Amino acid sequence: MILIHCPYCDEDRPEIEFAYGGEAHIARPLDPSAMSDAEWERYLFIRNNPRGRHHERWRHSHGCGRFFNAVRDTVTDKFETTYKAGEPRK
Amino acid sequence: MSDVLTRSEPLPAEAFSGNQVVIRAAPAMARFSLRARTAAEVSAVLGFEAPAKIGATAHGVACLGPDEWMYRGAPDAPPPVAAGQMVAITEISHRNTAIVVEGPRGAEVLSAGCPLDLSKFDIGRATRTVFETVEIIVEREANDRFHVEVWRSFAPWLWTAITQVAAE
Amino acid sequence: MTRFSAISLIAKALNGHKDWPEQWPDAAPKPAYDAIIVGGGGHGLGAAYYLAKKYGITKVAVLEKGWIGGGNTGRNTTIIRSNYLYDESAHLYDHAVKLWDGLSQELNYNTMYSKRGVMMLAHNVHDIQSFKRHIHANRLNGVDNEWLTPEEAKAYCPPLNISPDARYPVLGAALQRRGGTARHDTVAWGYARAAAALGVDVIQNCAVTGINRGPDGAVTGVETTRGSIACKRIGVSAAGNTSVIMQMAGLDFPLESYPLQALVSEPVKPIFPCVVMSNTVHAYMSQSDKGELVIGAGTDQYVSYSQRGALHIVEHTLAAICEIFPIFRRMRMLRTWGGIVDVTPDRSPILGKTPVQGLYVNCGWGTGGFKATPGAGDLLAYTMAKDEPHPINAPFNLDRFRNGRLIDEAAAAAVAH
Amino acid sequence: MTSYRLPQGGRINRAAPLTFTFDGKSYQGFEGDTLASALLANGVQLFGRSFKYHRPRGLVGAGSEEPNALISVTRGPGRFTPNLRATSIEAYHGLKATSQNRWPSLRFDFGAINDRLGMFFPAGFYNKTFMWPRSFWEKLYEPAIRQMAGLGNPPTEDDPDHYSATYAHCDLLIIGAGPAGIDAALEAAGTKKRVILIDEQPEAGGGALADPCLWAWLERSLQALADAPNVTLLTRTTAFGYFHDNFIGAVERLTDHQSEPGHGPREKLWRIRAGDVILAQGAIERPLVFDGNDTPGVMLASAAKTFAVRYGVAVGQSAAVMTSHDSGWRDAFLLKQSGVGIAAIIDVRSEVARPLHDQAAALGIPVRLGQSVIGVTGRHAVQSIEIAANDGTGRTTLPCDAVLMAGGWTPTVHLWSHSKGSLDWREDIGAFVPARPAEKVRCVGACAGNWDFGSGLTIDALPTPKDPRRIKAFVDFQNDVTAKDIRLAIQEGFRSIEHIKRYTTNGMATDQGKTSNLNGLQIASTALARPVPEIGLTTFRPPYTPQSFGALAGHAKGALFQPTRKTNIDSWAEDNGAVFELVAQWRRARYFPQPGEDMHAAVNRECRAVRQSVGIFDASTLGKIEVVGPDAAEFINRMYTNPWKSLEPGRCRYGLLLKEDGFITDDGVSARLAEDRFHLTTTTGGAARVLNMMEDYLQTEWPDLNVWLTSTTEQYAVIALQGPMARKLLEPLVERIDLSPEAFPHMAVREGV
Repeated sequence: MILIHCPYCDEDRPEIEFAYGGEAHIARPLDPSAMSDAEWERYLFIRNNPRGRHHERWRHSHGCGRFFNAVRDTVTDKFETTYKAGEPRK
Repeated sequence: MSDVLTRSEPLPAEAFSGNQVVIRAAPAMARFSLRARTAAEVSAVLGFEAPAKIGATAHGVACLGPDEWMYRGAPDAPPPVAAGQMVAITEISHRNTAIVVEGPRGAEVLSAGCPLDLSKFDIGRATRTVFETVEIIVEREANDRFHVEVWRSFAPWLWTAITQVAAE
Repeated sequence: MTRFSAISLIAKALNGHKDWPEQWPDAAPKPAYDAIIVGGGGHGLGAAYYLAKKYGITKVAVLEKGWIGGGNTGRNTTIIRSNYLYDESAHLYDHAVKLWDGLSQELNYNTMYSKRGVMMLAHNVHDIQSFKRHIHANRLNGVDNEWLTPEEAKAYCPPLNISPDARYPVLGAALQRRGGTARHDTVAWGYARAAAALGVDVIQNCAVTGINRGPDGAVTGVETTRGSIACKRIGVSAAGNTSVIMQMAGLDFPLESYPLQALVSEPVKPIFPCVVMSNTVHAYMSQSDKGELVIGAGTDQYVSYSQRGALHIVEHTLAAICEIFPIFRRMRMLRTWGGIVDVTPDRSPILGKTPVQGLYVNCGWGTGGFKATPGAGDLLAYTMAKDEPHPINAPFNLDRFRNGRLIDEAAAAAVAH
Repeated sequence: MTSYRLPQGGRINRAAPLTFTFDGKSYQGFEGDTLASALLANGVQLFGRSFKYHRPRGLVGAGSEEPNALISVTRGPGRFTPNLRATSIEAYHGLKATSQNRWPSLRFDFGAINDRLGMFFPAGFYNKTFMWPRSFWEKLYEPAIRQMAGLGNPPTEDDPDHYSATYAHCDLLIIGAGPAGIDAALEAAGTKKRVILIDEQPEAGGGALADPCLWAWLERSLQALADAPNVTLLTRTTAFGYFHDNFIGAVERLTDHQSEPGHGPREKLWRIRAGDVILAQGAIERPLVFDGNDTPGVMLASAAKTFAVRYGVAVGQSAAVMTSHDSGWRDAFLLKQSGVGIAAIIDVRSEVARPLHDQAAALGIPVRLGQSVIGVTGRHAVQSIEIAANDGTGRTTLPCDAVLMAGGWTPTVHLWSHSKGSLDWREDIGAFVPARPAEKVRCVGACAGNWDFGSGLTIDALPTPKDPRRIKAFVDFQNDVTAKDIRLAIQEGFRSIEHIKRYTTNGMATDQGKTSNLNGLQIASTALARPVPEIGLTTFRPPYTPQSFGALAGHAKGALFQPTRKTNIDSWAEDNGAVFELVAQWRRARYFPQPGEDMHAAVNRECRAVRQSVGIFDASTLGKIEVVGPDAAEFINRMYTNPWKSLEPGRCRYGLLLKEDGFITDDGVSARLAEDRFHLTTTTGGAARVLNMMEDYLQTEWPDLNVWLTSTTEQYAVIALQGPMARKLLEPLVERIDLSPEAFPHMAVREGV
């Protein structure tokens, strides 16, 4: 059970309080109907899935309830940092 | 009509007592969820200083998240009125019920299913967390007294779990 | 290739087992091949075998970064079944089940495919309705599947707790009798040996580090930790590492890799005759020939390549197993391990061509790739040989995420109102 | 039967005798004995049968590394446990133990035919056979293999015991309470650190328990730790797995050592989050590989020492010590001083340090250097051994009734490996030792490769003049893997250590290779003529020793397995004969059959009632979300497929919720209670999912919207009242609501009491 630093609570909290939210910084298109099928596919389905540094979303669902972003190494599962939603990509 | 109805309670009226711990249902109370962008707006609604730090409590109000406060009052307490403030007020008096765990083994009993380090959980702190798979809000009211809020349909399970641990 | 049989075993035994040859040569990379398979799991080795056997392409290399069968092939719970809801899925998985039958004889390697029956438990009204729908759909596709009452389910699997007072009572079960298990390692080794006998090079400890492409964009070969290799056809069958390989060709893929845990108990004498799955409770189990209870646990929630899972996943899995089979509470967990499963948005595999000429892919099998091993190998080989998909795998193309023709087996099992 | 109990010594309580049975026969032991030590004291050497060849087997070790002596324990209905190690079963009065994997009896086992035919069952034989005729696999071969395989019998009854679990937190977790672990704990005693020290044995002390010179120190140290309020000592507790971020799983055994199981939990799962971890798990002695090394009576020298010193039991009257390491000599000396006869010390090395010679001479122990055991006579017990010089000359026979192996030491790095720490090969000790940590952890003492056992030679197999293809020199005792199996695997092209492991099953038994991995690796290294580090090490997986499903499930049994959510109306429904259905975690009244009615009859009657008059439905399980704020309408308008902004307060609308890929994810009727307040409903199973999805959009896509979401699913009980008589039924029950169709039209909402 990994420990996750919630940037809102400013505490390390156990994984079972959190819900994983998939890859981070995928900008939602402002006008989906104007997009090509390829662009829409990329938005909906294409994921980075790297071996190594991964930007991802978490929600402290059984805590403060907030979504936030994290950088984690997918080979070691170690977090590099976590930061609040809306902050620029780290 | 309503005066002939009785409310069914999910928790037993009788306390569990033994092994240096007493577990009982908290008395009925009014509960409101207050949501706002700042503690100042919540304070303006309540008429007293609402805690601004997540996890802090004051005057029956707990700050559970950056935009979330839970206010608990007497059973007949009227709902707070937004009065022009940008505060969303929702009554949750009956969504939650609560179990009070008290005694020298209180922290140990809760630690059976709660993954937080309760020895570092100061008096007056409150937070949402879990007991095994069930969401709870735990508040340390005194060194050996914890107030545990839980949604009512999970309350019987939580009661059974906590009392079983206490009996061990 | 020395033919394996009781007779050859006895003959070799009397000679002190002195002259058993290598089951497959430990090949070194040659400068060029007609086709390269990236990934030496059962799927990749199977593809190489069928390329050589059925489609006449024998200048084939299988490149494995570690040791063959060391990925999900050697880390799964070996369940074989084809009782999927949608026509496309039923055709795909049943193609594999048909190939499983007789595979030991074809490869001359005992893969221990055992049609012990796969029973899926229904715990609520929604499960009953859903499973009956599956059964009817399966029968229309010629896939065997039948409904069992709780009593019939218990007769088929005596350790089952069918008490109506259980937290998740057993209200019935769907049974596919042709479903069962096989021995995972032997599938990889059997394909490797049979493929090598047909001229395929099985190259271990050879990681692909780049995919080379010509001016027209078509593939021209691969870069590896053991040098460059030229070829015009590359089939990628790298499970959880597919995203990483595809990035080398500049392709972003609709895949995410999650940790999946499994565990076995200490071995005991036969007690558990079939495979039982409970999607509602998240537990599935069988007993291996060795006597171990083989149990599939859940995936962890985050993407990871660590092959390491969390304790609470195992706790929940074993709690569920003990509720359905209370006699096993005193059994002991011997070993847990983790795999990396590559999951697509619609939970169905991707098997076909890619936008890069000469680059083919077989991935996205999620938690259920083992059962498809011979079928996936055969269809990848077909697609590579003909440069077009077989009708069975045509629906499982990459384009479906663009044109919306998803095959959503996850949605097929959705929760009721 | 001769008693092998030494007249004095040991940590057993000779004032507390106890009686137990093994295979139905009654024996005496003492409090403090294990089943193994008590049986040994009674002259029992045959403990079990091996997995594949059903060879008779005795003890190899004295602790949890034991590969052979697997035992079933029965203690009343539902309390049957197979595959326990005799060396880890604490003896208690009334213990009922039975041997396994034999029929009809331990001494006479039909399965032993496999051993006679063993030449036809080399590694991987089942890959090559049983394919013809095809139909025989499922009908004949596989059932026969299954019947022969397996170890103990499975439990067949529900387990009456319950299990406990807890989280725990500490600043320092020390795993292993041997001298190194105790020293580490003493160092932290009296500091502000919260320290947990855990050990798998019933008594803390580890290796010190088998060294009388350390007993005074041990007593003092344990007293100091008991006096230190910041230190918690957990014995009978096995740390079985090392998970992310210093999260360690351990199981404490609470009742299995008691005569009566009592009413408390049988075992307790400890989920420990530690600031720092110190691993002090010690090292396990390595067996030597030679023909007949699995004969009952051939065991580790350290185990024989433990039996003598800790339990006061002689493993034989005349034991031969076969060693490649100084520690074998030291153990021989201690055994001799404890009253165990030593027939000879045989060392494969040609030279050893002078003081060893001197002490052997002083104790009158014959010494043979540069020689090895090349064979063992005796099937159920050692009768004699054959010895030869390393060049094969000078074959002689030596009568003895035990052979003690001292093949060097293997640091116990299992948990270190779970934590993903790297390992370095140390040629001088022939073992992998911890190198770079991946967590906040360090190893101390023997598990770090630091010990004062002296030096030695690690050797893949003892030299023998016999044909190595014709002898049975075991590497993995439990799985019956021999040196020639490993060589055959390599001959057949299995070169990676993982392939060798899987092809031969070396290290895959219930001891997870604690005594076999390194010997297997050395043999592979020699056969491949490549250094060990190039061949690699198989990965250790949790658990360190097998742990019960029950303990891992913890409290989650019966009523505590998973919550059953009930509505406020549930008890009324139950009183009125409802048949319930499970939806998500809820149970919900499905229909109310009257006597003699089946489901269809009841449902038809209920439908008719709704069509013709009125019916009620408990809809409390439907999810409810209160959406509050000036932008509430804007938010809902963006979430659902249909327009919401124009909905007037007091009116309802049906909403359809799609995922971004266009698939329907949920639906429900929602009401606008006020300009800035909506009451949404969701499906029962979708409640949490929908709230999460809405929070996601609100927090991450539209943080500018002034609106907040609160689950009110459980704030309200809900009765759906349906049918032409609905208004009439409701009318006398409510106040402050005008129920007339004009005042309360279709899709309207009104509040009252």
